Amino acid sequence: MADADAPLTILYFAWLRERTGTSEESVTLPAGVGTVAALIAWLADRSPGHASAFANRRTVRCAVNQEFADPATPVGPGDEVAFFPPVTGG
Amino acid sequence: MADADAPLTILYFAWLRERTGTSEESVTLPAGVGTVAALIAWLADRSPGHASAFANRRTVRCAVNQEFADPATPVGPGDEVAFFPPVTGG
Amino acid sequence: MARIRVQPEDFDIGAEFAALTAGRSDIGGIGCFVGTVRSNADDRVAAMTLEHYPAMTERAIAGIVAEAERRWELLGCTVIHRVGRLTAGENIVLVLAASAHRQPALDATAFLIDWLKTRAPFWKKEEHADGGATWVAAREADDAAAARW
Amino acid sequence: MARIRVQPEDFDIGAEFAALTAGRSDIGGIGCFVGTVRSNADDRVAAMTLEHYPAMTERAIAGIVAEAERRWELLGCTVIHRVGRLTAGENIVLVLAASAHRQPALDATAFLIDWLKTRAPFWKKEEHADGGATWVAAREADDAAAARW
Repeated sequence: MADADAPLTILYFAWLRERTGTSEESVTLPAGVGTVAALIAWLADRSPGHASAFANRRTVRCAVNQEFADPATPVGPGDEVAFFPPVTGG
Repeated sequence: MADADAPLTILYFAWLRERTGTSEESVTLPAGVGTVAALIAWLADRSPGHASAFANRRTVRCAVNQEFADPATPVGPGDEVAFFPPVTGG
Repeated sequence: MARIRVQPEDFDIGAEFAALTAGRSDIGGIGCFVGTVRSNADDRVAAMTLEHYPAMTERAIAGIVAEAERRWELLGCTVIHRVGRLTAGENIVLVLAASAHRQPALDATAFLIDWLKTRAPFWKKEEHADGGATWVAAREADDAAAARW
Repeated sequence: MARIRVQPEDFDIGAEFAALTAGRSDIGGIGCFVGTVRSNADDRVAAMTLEHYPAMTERAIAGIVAEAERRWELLGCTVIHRVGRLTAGENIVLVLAASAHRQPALDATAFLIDWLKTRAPFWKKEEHADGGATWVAAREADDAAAARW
């Protein structure tokens, strides 16, 4: 178990990477941010690029610790949280 | 158009070949034999092997001039008529 | 433009894919099926002999391929069926269907093998480990699969 | 026992079939799908770049393969997905599924590619002949295809 002050690793892929201008960042969560939905709302305020990346949340998908997640999925210290558009492989 | 006395070529495959003891024979049709069904009835009398080959007609399939045929398909002089079991390729 | 072959020799799967797609960039997906001689545990099949009706076989396969081309927008199609004696584990049949998109490629592949099994003049005689040999009976499941289309 | 690879290099289709079937005689059919970079006429795609989420990709594919193995009796399975920049006509993805019979092999192949398209973390950015580049949008048809299963 990561300790309560451990940062989260945030990863961005595809156009979320391009809009935020970063592929990876480390953040320490403020109190009260405990779900994917709350994390998105908090991240969107970090920069205009972040705001643009998260502007249309219906087109944003998420994985927590390499498993697909949804807005209600809990997030906490030490987690790896990735944001990306709907996948288009194959 | 083949002339009226031209023989038919009869081909046998798989266990019809084994039971009739031949892979190919040439026959001249008697008057009144003008369909696959009539041809089968007539061929079945040629030998005990033929009788055995055509004993269960539900398991016999036919092609006339290399196209799948049914009991009502016309046959006539010069045709190539093949008898075989249901196909099992692929 | 379909490639159709009936032959005793084995086929080279990689070479057939390459021949189908060489120099093209309009293809988005290729579906493929390879059938092989299976030796199952309870009724060991050591080998089988595939008999066919040479004057009719390629024509029948061409008719099946034409039907697939009528139903789906295909950009190429290959059917190779072996004949003669084949031992357990050997390849029997290769089907390839190329299209701009995956769904027609996959559907046409399934259609081609279903119809080959029920509408092309091939017959299998299996040799068993005990020395016996039996003609394979047509399966109702194959007729049902072919009738879906 | 499934083979799963994510790699920039091309794959050798014939070699992958051979690796899947080597020394076996319990396989009766192998289904296969190969996806390629398509450059269609109206919107010419010169190349595309495939981005993925390295820490998650192989795990996600393994989960999809495990689901296929739960649904069908498979005797082997191969999924190879390329990443990086690929030009028109190049291979993107290979799926192979082997079974005792053709139907599970074909169904598992279709399932695997449908789910790979909608549940594995890959993203395509297309480069157009006019110099522009756009992220490919997910297709509702793909979601519908994946939801069939």
